[in-house]
Amino acid sequence: MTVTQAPPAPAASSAARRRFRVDWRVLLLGAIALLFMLSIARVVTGANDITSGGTIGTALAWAVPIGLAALGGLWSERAGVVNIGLEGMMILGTWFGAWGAITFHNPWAGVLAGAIGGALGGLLHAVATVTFGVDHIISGVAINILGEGITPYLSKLVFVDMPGGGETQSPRVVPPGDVGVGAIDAWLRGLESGHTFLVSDLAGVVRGLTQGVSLFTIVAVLLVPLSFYLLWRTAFGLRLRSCGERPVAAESLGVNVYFYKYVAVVASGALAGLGGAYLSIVAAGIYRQGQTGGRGFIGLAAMIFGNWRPGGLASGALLFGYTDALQLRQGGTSVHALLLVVAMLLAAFAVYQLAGQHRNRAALVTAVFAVAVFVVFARTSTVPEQFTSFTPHLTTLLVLALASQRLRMPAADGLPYRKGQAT
Amino acid sequence: MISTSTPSMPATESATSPAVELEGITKRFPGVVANRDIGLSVRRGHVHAIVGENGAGKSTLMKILYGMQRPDEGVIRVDGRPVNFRTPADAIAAGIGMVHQHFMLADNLTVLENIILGSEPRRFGIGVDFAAARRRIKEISDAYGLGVSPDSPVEDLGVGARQRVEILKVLYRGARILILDEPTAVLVPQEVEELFDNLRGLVREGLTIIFISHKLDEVLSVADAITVIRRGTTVAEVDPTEVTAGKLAELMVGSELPSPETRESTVTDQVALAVRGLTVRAADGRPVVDDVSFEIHKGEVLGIAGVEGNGQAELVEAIMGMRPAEGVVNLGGRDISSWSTLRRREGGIGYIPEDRQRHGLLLEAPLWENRVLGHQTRRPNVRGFWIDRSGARADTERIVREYDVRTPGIDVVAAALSGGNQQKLIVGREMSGEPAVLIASHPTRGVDVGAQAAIWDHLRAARAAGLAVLLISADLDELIGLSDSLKVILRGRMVADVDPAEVTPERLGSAMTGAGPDTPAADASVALAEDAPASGRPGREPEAGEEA
Amino acid sequence: GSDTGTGTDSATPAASGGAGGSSAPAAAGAKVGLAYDIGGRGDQSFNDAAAAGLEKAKAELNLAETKELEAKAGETGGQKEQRLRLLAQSGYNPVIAVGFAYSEAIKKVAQEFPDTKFAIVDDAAAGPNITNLVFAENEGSFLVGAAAAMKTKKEHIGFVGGVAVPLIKKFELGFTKGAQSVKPDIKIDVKYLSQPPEFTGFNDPAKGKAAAQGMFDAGADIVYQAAGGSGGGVFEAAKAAKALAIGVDSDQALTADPGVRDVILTSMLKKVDVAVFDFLKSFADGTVKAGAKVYDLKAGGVDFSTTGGKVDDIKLDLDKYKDKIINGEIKVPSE
Amino acid sequence: MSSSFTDRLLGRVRLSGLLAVAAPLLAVVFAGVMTSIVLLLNGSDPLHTLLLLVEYGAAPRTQVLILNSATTYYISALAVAIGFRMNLFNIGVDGQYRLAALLAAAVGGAISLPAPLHVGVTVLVAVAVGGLWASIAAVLKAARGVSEVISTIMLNAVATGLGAWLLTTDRLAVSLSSNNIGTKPIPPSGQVPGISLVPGSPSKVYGFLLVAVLLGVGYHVLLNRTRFGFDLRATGRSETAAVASGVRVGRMVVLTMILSGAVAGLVGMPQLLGEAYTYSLDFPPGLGFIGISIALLGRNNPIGIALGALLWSFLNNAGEILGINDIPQEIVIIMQGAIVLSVVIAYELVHRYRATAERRRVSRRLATPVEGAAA
Ligand SMILES: Nc1ncnc2c1ncn2[C@@H]1O[C@H](COP(=O)(O)OP(=O)(O)OP(=O)(O)O)[C@@H](O)[C@H]1O
Ligand SMILES: Nc1ncnc2c1ncn2[C@@H]1O[C@H](COP(=O)(O)OP(=O)(O)OP(=O)(O)O)[C@@H](O)[C@H]1O
Ligand SMILES: [Mg+2]
Ligand SMILES: [Mg+2]
Repeated sequence: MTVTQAPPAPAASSAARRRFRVDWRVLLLGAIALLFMLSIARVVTGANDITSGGTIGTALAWAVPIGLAALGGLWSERAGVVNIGLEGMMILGTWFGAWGAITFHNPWAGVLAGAIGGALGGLLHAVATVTFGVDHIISGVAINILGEGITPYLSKLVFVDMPGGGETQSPRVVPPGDVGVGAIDAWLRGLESGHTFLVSDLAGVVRGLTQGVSLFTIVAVLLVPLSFYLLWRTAFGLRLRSCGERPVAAESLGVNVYFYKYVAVVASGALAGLGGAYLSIVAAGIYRQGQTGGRGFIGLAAMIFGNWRPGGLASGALLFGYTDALQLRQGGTSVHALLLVVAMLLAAFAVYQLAGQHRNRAALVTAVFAVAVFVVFARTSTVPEQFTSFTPHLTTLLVLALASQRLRMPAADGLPYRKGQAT
Repeated sequence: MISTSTPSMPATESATSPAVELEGITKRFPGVVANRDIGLSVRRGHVHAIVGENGAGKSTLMKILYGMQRPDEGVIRVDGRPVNFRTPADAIAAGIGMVHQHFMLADNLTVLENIILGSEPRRFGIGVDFAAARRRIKEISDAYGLGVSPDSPVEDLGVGARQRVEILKVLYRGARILILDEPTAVLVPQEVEELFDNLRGLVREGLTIIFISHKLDEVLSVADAITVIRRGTTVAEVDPTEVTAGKLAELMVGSELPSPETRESTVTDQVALAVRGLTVRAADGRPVVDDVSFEIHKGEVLGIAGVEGNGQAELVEAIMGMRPAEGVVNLGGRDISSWSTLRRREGGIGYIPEDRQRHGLLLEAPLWENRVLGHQTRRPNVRGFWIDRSGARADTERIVREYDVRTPGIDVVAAALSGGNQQKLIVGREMSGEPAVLIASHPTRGVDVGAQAAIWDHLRAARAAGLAVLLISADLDELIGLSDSLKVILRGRMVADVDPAEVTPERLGSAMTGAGPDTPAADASVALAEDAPASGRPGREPEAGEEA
Repeated sequence: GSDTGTGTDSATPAASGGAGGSSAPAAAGAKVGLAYDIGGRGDQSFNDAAAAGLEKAKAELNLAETKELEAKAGETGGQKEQRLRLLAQSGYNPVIAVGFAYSEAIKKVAQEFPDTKFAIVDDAAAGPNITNLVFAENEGSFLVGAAAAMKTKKEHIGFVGGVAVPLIKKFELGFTKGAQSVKPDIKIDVKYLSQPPEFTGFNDPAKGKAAAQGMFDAGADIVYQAAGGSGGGVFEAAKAAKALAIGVDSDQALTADPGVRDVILTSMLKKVDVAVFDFLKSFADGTVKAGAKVYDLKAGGVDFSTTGGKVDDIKLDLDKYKDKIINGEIKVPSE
Repeated sequence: MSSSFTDRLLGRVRLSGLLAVAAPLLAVVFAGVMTSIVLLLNGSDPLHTLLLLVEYGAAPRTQVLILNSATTYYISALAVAIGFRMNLFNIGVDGQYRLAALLAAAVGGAISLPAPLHVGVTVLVAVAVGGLWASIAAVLKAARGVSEVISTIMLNAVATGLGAWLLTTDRLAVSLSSNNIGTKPIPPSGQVPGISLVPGSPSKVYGFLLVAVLLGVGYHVLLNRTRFGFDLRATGRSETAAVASGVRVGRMVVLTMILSGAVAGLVGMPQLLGEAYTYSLDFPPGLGFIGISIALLGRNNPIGIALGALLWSFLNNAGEILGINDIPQEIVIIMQGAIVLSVVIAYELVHRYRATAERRRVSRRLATPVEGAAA
């Protein structure tokens, strides 16, 4: 009998060995290494903005709408429904968010309205995909079109008659308040302006994360662990995820698959709607037609980037937010400094491939790229504006190409499901 | 009738009252009447077997009892009380549990998650109490000797372990009435024996078991009562002590059971396929197929026996060029190791894949396009760059005729055919173009007796004409009956050669689990309980292998 | 070629259906058709300025009827032509096209309808019945650039453009020249919010805010925006940084959100409304002239605003520059 | 009882002829109801609106425009559909055609060759650039496992930046009017003459319409009649089965993506060679996204896509008349969304019905022989 029990234990440990686990120590180490490289690049180039408090604050703010859309994608796809309609739901969120805040004279009413607006889009998606079994992509595309068509129509009905409003925009919206640890602001600014190696960078990061953070941002950030808790630690979440993995198994245990799919897709719409509401209420303080600018699609990409996990998608959104903040604030200079960071990262990766994985050829290729990037960095002093404009996109692409991770989507994601089809 | 006895009561005189009664159940599907006025009465504390041919309506009846399907007509009584199940949740609440014919497990979730799904122990109202769940699973697992570790992902488990997880799922919900739909289909005899031990234990505790199987000897050995279903209706209630397997088969299909016996040897001395030192590695570098060598001659059927997941699938895929491998594969004297799958197929290898729906068919494509699949570079399907529609269609017609594929036409999509007919189409396709070698993985799995006999006939005829066949099957009778020689695969290695003329399924089963005379350890019980070979990643623990 | 035949016999639903104006006053005033580029009314900038001119004309010139159409995303030149044609054949006269994108379209359609008067804002398309309403944005921007240079305390200013198209680059160039003529070594940050054909840069106040914030954080204290609907974000950023911003097109110290008006140093006025009104007035008077009508500093078509009093102290200096430009002493390059 | 009644009803009636009409009919009704509600909310008369659209859409000039836009849409949708047939989602058609049109325009404006050759070279450049740009996503997917959904979204943005960088007067652009820049206009030898197809209209239909038709035929033949097409469709239907049948999936991914990109390269050509002759700042963007909708609407079928493109184009072009009648033009977009949704829902319902009917037919046909064999 003792022999009987023996095998499963090593089996489990070998399974653990196979899956590279990212725990907080690895994350912390990575963060420190990254800050170190950024600091070097900053000192070498004098591009002080790459770790300034302002950049980090903007990065966080820019990550929020993308992250919320990505969370929306997570909810939906974890329940097995592909949601390419995030953009449309986000558009609804921008309009309804502004409308709610203006109509009820309360930004939080706007937040709620934005969520509801997005949720309506989600509901439509759920009806089409879950009840009618329509191809998820088609339904998503249709919702994007509808979002784009309905909001200007609504503006003509509602905003035109308001002072300051028009056919393409709402009147101004009063945003919810900001919070910040006021006491340390001056001290951090002092540290930052010293431009000391590593110290100023750390001060910049801390200041960016502690000063003038919108309450809505805090809510949005909290939604990430909350989603994780709900989806991975509760009975509700287990059932919801089982619908995205093997709906027939869920059905055979009495789980109402349709119900969970509906809840997930509506929640997905609500989250995307929140992302839209953030744009109109906090980021811009106004609704403008077309202000989402494709962020719903970027959110979808961030979710895939993050391997259908809350932590992963949050880092995807932050990466995008950070690089976008860089290029918007001090475009040419900052992105030029970023080239040095990329060169360093590639070099480090080459060393890892060589020493850690013994993949000589891959290491060589990576090293060649590292040198190439470095040469470009050394021979230029700034990056043309047309190129900085796609820094976030290229970075995302680069990280994905390097990481080459075996991303794994929920097993039944995108597959039509009909009750009683179990065999 | 007194049926107020609490379920937890051990088997006493109340064991004689029916735990489940089905009366006049009728269920119609579009075009098919799956169940027609079926009656069934299962006594408490009994193992009640249900037998019947493919499509007889057994699974449908059980799904009705489990609340997954709603009957069009009829009454269900549990413990004497009429019930009306809307969803499986209702049935679960009434103490019914079901292990389905096909695994109902989510691969990406852990064992624990799969088990508690739908009846999660809670903490603070919404959070799952994982500690409690783990404890409970451990308790049950220990009590019935199921040996399941809660935190491993299901994808890492072998079929045997998966089956135990399925049973745990049911026990976890405190079911007093267990429905087991073909639980033994994928198990080797020893695993079956172990399962039956478990079942007997459960019955002693007062549980009631409804058991479906196509393996009549099993049924006879374990059941307390047997119901035979034919074309949707009950045709007989028999006492296992008073009936033979042959009689039972006759009741089921109205005719005698076919046998896979091969008559005279047709083996020649020309080597058709030679494999030398073939090694396939998993992503982490461990060998899944380990230094395998063999030869198949023209006119020979080489059978490979082994518990599922010991490298058979990888071996086949390596021979087909679908996954990278070290070693040499020779086809008719030519080294084809570096050839692509397509070239190997063109070179004369036919392939009946294990999973016909995933690897063998385009379910949403018409039959004639499925005829082209895998032969898309050869006549009569193509002419140069172009698909030859009329040629392909004509040849599809031929296959449908010769292989008795029951279909209204060749423009019907493959999904509309029943499993057996899909399989006949694949066999017909792979036999066309006069292949020199046929790789046949589970050629008759899930196929009913008639179709099974037909497929066996085709294999025998082709063998007589000089075809070399590599046969992989979990059906030991088929393996023994068709093979000219037999090899046993364990953890990716060929561990034994067996003479099919002499071996019995039981002895073969022992060899397959590493407990046979050809492996060092001979203690059957140790080898049986040992889990590793049945896992999805054989060869993962070579040390354990040596130890066993 | 004359295509009026097609126009009159086939699709003239609006003219025959009589959706809007009654026939009696139609005889009195003109039926004015206006075609916008993408964005249309409500862009708080250029299109709205054109609309304002139309509104004014409506009130003062007793117009019979006005019709405004706008472009859709992803349309071709042919579709723009058809829009102008539809207006012309529905009896609208004059027809005004707002934006350089109508350049090719208006040339063709004006030929087809020789009896209709056309005008195009921001482009010099030629034709016997086309009036070009073009502006010297560079001259106006020169003045606000000079103002920024005079007012900056950190010798560091910025420019936020909506989309990197030649028109907006004209604003940038004038601004830079103006600032440099006051302080040759002044530091000027430049950012465009999007690259063509991506026009979201005109509609993303959040981007405007982030870009301006970056400039203020880097040490700039005055930022000039020519970013359409994104400009509001620049004002927001200025407010948060306790810095200043310069408005564009209209006097934004009057039109921007009340909360941010106090950060607006001045605005570069581009009087599209005046141009549109003038054109309509000349039409009413029967004095329409084809060809370019240049709205430069001299013509009063561009200017800087003084609302808010923040440039009162340097107004004299600015006026001197203005005079120099008008009398040709200073030439402001446009590209 | 009721189920057996419907069973019998559905089992007996042969609906195949009727079914073909049922889906579009259902869709039209559903989309009509949706837009009617929106119109009524706005106080417009739905029927009147429809009449306006049809009347204006029937005018010869509008018909030319409809055909011209539809030509462009059609090519775009074909490019998307090629990917879809293999389960590849090429969101990057937009970036591919913009970059292709820009470079083709630059080359076409720079060279001077005899007419057919000039056009040929220009088109070839477009095809090559489109394919090349798509190949980045293809290689990333095949070699590094990067989802083409992400990579094509990102590459669209990169194409925008790259295009903007190229289209400056320092590089490929010249000044066209006071505020517009574009590539040097293509001389007449590089232009594709129009066809006077619609009687009563002086404007001509793009000569590229013929190319679009040929592309449609080519698409059909390639996918349905060739080995390559078979492999492509097989991979799309079941990758696992395709692998087992000897298809090299990585290679197919690269080839299909490049093919899709090459066709995408043509999207800008009708407009470039038939009307604009220059790639300027107002060259229409966003056609790739329209292509996605139309490919989905047309269910990847060449005829279906043609109908979808015409419908889409009709709505976009005839929609102009709404503005002049004071009906919000957004109605058109709402209609398009509603149509996509309702068409697919209708198809889904009919498909489900048909699938059940097929299964039923199979089992009924088989019931007799099985009975016989068992007896
Ligand atoms: N969901 C369904 N829709 C339509 N027909 C069905 C459905 N499920 C089962 N059937 C049909 O009902 C009949 C009975 O099927 P069932 O699965 O109960 O057979 P079975 O006795 O379990 O067969 P097997 O031994 O192959 O498992 C078959 O003809 C089958 O095709
Ligand atoms: N879920 C389902 N929905 C509709 N029809 C079904 C379904 N499942 C099975 N069928 C139909 O029932 C018939 C039998 O299917 P099934 O796979 O159960 O065959 P079977 O009875 O097991 O046959 P075989 O003996 O060949 O294994 C087929 O014609 C199939 O189309
Ligand atoms: Mg079956
Ligand atoms: Mg069954």
